[in-house]
Amino acid sequence: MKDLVLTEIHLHYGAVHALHGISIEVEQGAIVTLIGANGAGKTSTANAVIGLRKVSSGKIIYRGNDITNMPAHRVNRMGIALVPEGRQLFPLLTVEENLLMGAYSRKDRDNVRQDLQRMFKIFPVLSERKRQLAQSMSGGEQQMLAIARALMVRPKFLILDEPSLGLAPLIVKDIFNIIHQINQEGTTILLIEQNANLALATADYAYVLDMGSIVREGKPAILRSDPAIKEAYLGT
Amino acid sequence: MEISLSMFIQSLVGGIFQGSIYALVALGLTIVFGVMRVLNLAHGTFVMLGAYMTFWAYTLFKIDPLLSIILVSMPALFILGLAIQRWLISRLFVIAPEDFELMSAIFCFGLSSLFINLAIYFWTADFRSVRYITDALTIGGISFSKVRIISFVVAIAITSAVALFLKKANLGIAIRATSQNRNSAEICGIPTKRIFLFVFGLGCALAAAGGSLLSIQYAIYPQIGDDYTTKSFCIIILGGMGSYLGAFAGGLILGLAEALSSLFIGAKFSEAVAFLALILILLFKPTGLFGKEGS
Amino acid sequence: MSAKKFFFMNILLVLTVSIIFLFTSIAFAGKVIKIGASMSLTGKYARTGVYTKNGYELWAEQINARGGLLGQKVKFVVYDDQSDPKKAAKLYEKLITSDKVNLLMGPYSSGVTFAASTVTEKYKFPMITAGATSEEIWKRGYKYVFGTGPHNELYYVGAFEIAKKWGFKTIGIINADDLFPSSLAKAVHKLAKKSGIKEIFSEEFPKGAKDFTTIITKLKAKNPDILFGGTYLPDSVLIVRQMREQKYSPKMIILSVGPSLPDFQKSLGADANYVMCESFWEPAINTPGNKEFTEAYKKKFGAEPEYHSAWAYSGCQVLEKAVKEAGCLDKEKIRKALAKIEVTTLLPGVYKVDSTGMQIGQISMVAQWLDGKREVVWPDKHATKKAVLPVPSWDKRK
Amino acid sequence: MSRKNIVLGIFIIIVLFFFASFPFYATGYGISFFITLLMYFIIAQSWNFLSGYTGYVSFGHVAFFGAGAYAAAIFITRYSIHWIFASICGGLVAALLALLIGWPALRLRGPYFAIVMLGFAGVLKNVAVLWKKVTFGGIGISLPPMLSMKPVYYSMLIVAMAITLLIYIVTKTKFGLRLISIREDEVAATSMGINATFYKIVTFLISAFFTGIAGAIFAWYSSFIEPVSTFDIKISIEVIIMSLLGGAGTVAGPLFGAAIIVLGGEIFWTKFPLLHEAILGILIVVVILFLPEGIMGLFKRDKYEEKRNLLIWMFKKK
Amino acid sequence: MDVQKEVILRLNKLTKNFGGLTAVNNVSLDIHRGVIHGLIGPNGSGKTTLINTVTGIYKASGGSIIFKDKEIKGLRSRLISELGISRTFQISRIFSRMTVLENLLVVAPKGGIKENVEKAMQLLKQVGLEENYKKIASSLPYGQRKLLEFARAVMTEPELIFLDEPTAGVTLKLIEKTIEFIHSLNNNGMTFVIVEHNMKVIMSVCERIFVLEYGKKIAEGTPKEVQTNPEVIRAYLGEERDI
Repeated sequence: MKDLVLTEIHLHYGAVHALHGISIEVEQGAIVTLIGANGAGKTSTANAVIGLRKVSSGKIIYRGNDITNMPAHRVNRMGIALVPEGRQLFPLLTVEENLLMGAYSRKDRDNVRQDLQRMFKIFPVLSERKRQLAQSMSGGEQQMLAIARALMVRPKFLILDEPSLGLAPLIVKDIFNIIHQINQEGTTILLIEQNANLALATADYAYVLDMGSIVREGKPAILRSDPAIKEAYLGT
Repeated sequence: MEISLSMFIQSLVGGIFQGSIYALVALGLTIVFGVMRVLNLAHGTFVMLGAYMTFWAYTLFKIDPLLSIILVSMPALFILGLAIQRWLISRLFVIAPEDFELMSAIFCFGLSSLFINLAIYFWTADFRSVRYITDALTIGGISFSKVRIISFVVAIAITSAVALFLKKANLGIAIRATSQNRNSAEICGIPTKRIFLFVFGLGCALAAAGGSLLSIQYAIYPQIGDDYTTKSFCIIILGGMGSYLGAFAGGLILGLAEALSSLFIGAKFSEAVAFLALILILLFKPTGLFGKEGS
Repeated sequence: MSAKKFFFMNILLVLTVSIIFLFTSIAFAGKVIKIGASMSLTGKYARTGVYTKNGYELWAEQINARGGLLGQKVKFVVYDDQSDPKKAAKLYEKLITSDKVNLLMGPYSSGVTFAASTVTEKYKFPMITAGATSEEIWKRGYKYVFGTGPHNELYYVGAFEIAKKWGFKTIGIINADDLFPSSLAKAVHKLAKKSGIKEIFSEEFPKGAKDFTTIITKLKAKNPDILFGGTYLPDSVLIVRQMREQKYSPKMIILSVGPSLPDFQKSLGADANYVMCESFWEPAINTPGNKEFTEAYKKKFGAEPEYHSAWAYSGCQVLEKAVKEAGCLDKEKIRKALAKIEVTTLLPGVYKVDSTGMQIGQISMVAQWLDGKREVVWPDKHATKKAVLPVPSWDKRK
Repeated sequence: MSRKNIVLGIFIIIVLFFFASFPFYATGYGISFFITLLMYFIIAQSWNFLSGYTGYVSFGHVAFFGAGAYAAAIFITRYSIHWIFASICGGLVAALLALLIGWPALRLRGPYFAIVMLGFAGVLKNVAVLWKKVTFGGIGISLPPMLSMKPVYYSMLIVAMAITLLIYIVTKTKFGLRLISIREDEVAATSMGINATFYKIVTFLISAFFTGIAGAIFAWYSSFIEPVSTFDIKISIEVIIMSLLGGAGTVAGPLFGAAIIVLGGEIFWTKFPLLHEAILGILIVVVILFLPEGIMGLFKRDKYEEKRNLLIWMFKKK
Repeated sequence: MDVQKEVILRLNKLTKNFGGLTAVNNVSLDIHRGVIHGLIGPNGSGKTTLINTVTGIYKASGGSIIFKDKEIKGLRSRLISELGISRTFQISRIFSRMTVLENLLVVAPKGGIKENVEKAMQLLKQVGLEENYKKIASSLPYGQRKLLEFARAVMTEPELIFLDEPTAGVTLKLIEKTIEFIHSLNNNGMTFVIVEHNMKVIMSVCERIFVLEYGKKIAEGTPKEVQTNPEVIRAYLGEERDI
């Protein structure tokens, strides 16, 4: 069953045509990755799905519901969470408050408390710092917090935008382990990455984005040996 | 002139009492600016409207002024704030962000001009006042006006309640979250448009509470809020624009500065002190005494 | 034509048409005498401005009922000057040259009158002010402004007479820092010097100040016998409240403007008692036509008249007399009449001006709040009660 | 020369002729109305020169108006200087004050600059109140009566023409382009070697100078000044509204804006003496909602989103 | 590479901190006159910060910046521009409410109007915008705005130009135009430092490439050397690992 289906998405920033008709399908329970160089349109795609950017044409269907151009807070309520590029935490809120905000739309306050404890278990480093301001934490910790915040809504569908950006390799490894774990627990994942090898190693299916269009798609094993990817990245 | 210790303490007390109301009013202004980036030049006008609400509640229905803060003036101005935000200010968000703050300021000035003159038209420019408790307590040669003690307690109570609300309540945290990063708030499922509505309503309600307290101490008239607009701006700049702690501390500081400057150098300088503080802070520490550097 | 251009053309059209209307409209002639005035209907003097206007209107109504002035009906042309001297000057310019009014009455407040009188002087148009008392207005050698109220230096003559009688020795002066209170303070300063009363404290405060704790603390430390406050209503109320809070009571308290309004007592209740103020007029005084005026005012406006209205009415009485004396609407003749006639009005004295046009015949009474009523305590001729002095301390009041 | 330019030229000549000949057939009220109008032309245009072109929005331009008025009044009454020279001195004093506040304040952007100017006007008002020896405090300064309005009218006219011409010339030169580049993107402008500080300060001085002159002539014209109405913050806001209404950052915009507001005010306050200020409030609200770039903005096509359109706004489905 | 060429800009242990974050960490490199240099690295590796620090928008925290034997560290961006360094911005910062022509005229350092207009029109022709000279800059499509910004940088008569992602979001046709323009200026002796993510462009245009990661320089050399450098591959594609 398809969780998310994007059909022919076009997106403009003023005069800039950022996405040229993108179509993506994400199978329920899968990890699908969207890779591509900087400026290829990966973040625009994520923002279009979550509702931060209005698409000019095309359709976004989530589990049979049309969520095209739905405001972000309502998309969130449908069970889609985003870990945005560059974390986008609330810098002057504490770790705990950031997490609580992740669960803002939930009505079951008791379970929120439980989930908070669960997050502290998954990310012990957050537990130690729960009273600290988000801005005082290191990049890796912030990334963990961003992921934990997204998980607080108990998403059925999680979009991660460049979770490895600017992080040391060891931490990246940790984070990808967690992504796997989340997926194991039944959450569908759309992973947006610049780090192609890493993404391909993690995903079940991959799309390669270049200049706002999908240029390749397929199983990671096949794509990994595809010269098109190396070309997109290093221009060889 | 010789200044005795008791005179000093008396001025100090007066300054703190006055400062608590400044803090209450400025808190509303700073929340609105912090979350929405609206420079609300009509803030003092809402103070005036709040004062009149209390006055009318007292005159027409004999509602106790303190009670009417909770029952009449704050709810009424909260609803007015919602309406203004919903129908007018929300329309301004299509303005480019770099122009937004100034355009919003002028816009609010227009609103203020409208409301003040409607107030003159319908309620006349007569001075009105609510006769309330007028005694004072005297402790060790220092007198504490009862009505000002009450105002102080109410102002501090409301300010603390709002501070606690912003600190602890889920909605309060969401308000702070929205002020720090609107997009992130949206993706967390926070309906930021509704938060804006609430915040503007809250800002107006706080101004109204200040106005109600003013009405039991002072004769009120339609232009009474103008001073509060400028002073609130001085305060939030003193404390750092958008900083809640700053508004509170700034209010008390301004109250004290006015009282002490009139004690030491003369009352006529007390207004100049506020403006001078404003300029000096902006020139040397634009982020204010308690403001945090933007990230 | 695009919609935008169309819109713009519309604006241009409106602009042109309105310019034409503004400057070519010929004052429509008729058998009516037009009396012009600008008045503070909005802005900081909005309140008193309206009362003054009421006085003008009441007079106009009555004289029309009596058959008019020189056999013609009169009609007031009143504009709002927003309490702004700049606007007032322009409005008098408009009244004289564009509306071509026949007679002029003054605006409210000394500041506005200052600006307005420069215009009337230029056109050699006599103007009777019934809302300005600052003697600075008449120190400029102008010939066409006539005062009807006792000028600033006469305000407290009676008060100082009383003070001397009681043997008070020292005075503290506080005042708001704008035009009218400042000039009152200056006049009081002079009077004190003349009466041999020592000024031991003086301080200004910003207009609209919301806390007098510190000033009162200082006053208390100096403890002068007399406190004079150049105030408006809100500050006068707050000063009395805070005096009570700090249990400060000088032997004599005089505050300007505030205590002469009923709101003063409404706001303060019994605390208003013993406070003194100047009074140009009281409903109870025995001047010709006073009772009728008070009745008529109540009937027309549904409220007790305040002295501003009576004063304005008196100004019109002076105008009426002067026009009758001149027998025509010639400005020079009216000016000459105004300079020499003496008129009994609603006000307690007699209208009489010196060579500069400054009022010297009117007196300012002294009133004191006693048992919730404003009583005239000076001069004896109009007194309703005797002054109660020294003011009892707060503990000893009921 | 294109046809458009010829039409424009003829239009300007007609307008100038109208202004130059006006006092010969107008009533005194007409002249005094036009003196006010010209005064607002000058202040709005000066404000426009600074804020419309460099993007530094001043909420306290009345500071220079008041400073010029007071300086001139003091020069005239104390030193019996002819009012025309005193007016120039008034302008210079305003410029000097601008230098004093501008040097540090022009480092601030956006609302901070706007509010510091607001505070500066407040400080100057307090100076006028407190420095009694020179300004006579709240009592104000009374000047010798002004007996003929024509010289005042023509001097206002000349100053208004001067500032308009100056702005026109400046917009045609590199100086003007550089001011606009500061408004558009100050960081980029300085990175391209434009000395933003210099341009900002010079503009600020010129703007203050002309505003000061307007204040000075006004002081002479009104023969009486006092702190509250001379440093009235409403003047600051009014000139901003005028410029916004007409279109800030254009030569003709502030003139149109001032004409509409002053004329509208004149009509409204005779017709609705009690509500005209409320009407001004509504006007401000409407201008910002529907015409954020002013009337001149209507001429620029393809620039405005449709949601700006009045009709669409009113009938838009929610 | 040709070592004969004079060093025009030398960064010596340049460091830039933001609070606790070191965005540029001890970077030393030489820019040679007349050479087109590339500056690459993954997102967030400090490339733009480096440009901003050199051009005086940020204050350097340590190290030195020598331009033509003169220390320019700490100078204001205006003075640095006057000395002959110009730049473009990652997200183009043209003067959007000015016309295309005005965008160039405004930065002309000297000369009369006529002469500057001629020069500006010449430049506009080179970037293919000569027909649009009357248009308001913000009405241009994104790619043309980037070209306009490039032309503006040239208008200041620099000796060294930093281009920050000149081809990001630009159509293929305009990328060709950009490359053509770079080459023609380079033929007249102009020095370039280009930050770019489009590797095709970088590899084909640049003679010498520096690679940054986490604010540090991890490699430098010719395009061939860089492309085969294992460090660089790791930095870009991530570590190879087993599934």
